[in-house]
Amino acid sequence: MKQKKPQEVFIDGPITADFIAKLIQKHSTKMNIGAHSNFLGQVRNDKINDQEVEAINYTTYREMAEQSVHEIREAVFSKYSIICLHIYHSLGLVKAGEINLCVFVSSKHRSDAIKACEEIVERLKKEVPIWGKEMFDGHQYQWKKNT
Amino acid sequence: MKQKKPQEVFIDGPITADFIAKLIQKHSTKMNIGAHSNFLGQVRNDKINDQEVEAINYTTYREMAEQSVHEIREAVFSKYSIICLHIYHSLGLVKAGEINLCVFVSSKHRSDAIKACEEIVERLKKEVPIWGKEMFDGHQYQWKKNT
Amino acid sequence: MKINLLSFGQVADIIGEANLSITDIQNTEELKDWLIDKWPKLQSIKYSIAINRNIIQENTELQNEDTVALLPPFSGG
Amino acid sequence: MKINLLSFGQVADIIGEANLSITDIQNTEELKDWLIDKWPKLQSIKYSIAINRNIIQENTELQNEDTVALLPPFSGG
Repeated sequence: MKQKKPQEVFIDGPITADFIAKLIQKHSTKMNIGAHSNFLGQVRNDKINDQEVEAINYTTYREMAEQSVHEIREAVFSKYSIICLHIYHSLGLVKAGEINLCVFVSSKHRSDAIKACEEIVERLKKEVPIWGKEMFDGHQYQWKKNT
Repeated sequence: MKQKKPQEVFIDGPITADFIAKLIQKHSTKMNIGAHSNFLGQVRNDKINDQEVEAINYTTYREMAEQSVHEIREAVFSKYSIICLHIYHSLGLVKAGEINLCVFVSSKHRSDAIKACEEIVERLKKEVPIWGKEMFDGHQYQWKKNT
Repeated sequence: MKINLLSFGQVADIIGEANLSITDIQNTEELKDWLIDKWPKLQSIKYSIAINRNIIQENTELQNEDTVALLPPFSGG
Repeated sequence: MKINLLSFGQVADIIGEANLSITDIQNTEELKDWLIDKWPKLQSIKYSIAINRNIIQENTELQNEDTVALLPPFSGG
């Protein structure tokens, strides 16, 4: 049941707990799945020079990002024995405490889902053209740097 | 915000998507969290000698299991820089397609949550006295073997 | 001397009782012999022994009121 | 010859337009010089160049109707 057709990656605003619950629920019909590995990115209220990050505003180069996510999907499906794979990232404003990234990988045995999920998160941060603008109180901001 | 007080580990029956959604939602107030790594175990409808597993019935030696989970929690909190850690396992009947294990680890940076979550799942399977009885059609069963 | 004997999983299936009270057993080797004598099927079953929730690796003397648990291989998770 | 120039993140902040149409630029080295000439602040900014969604590593000739994107370091995830 490899889902190689293009999947919607971007979500307007935060990814809600309810959205993730529906994602989990959908997989209950796939009874060959034994393990789900799920990574969630949450916006932190980091303090930078005494100013607190209140939200991150995400933008993307959508055509290139979708192509890049597609390449990561294909690579991970050939490398690991996984059954399902979902990647979601927010666009626009996501407040501190809210979720901006959800990678959800399902497999028969746990090690495939765990390794694939970790690899996707690493590649996504490096290869997918998304930019986060850290919004402080008022109108100030700075462009986020991934470490 | 290390939660070292004893936490309820066992849940009667399957762990629902709604339960996991509430767990995610609760963490939105902890704005120093940047990453959640979440592992879910789902019951597979494996075929064994032409018979299909319809459900697994889990039992435990509760006092020892709770002590063992507590030791794993302590060890993981000292080894990794994590903020929150939740471990839930089902007791009783969990049908194929339903979830019987949820490990949910939160940290500032992703690598701590990811490594800690994987380590907990491995240790839990080896060290915590829980037994799964694979239930086939009718009254037949066999005791599950972890591989 | 009284020992509380707990059994789980496949071992409990064979013994037929999850909870037994036994007397006059001095150590875990003696206990194993007694078990196989009473339930010969246990000979083919792999299990560990925990005394008061701690798994023991070698023959151990038992104390009055000890809780001894017979633990087949774990299969949770 | 017409090139569609897209810019993102900090680069778009400096250029002030996310989408420009430019002419008479033959290759990416020439483009970089033209950009710094027009927006000197770009000199201190690290960015990659993608032609039609593929990041290039060295000087590359441009074709009519190419889409060239200026990409500061990614910070998604």
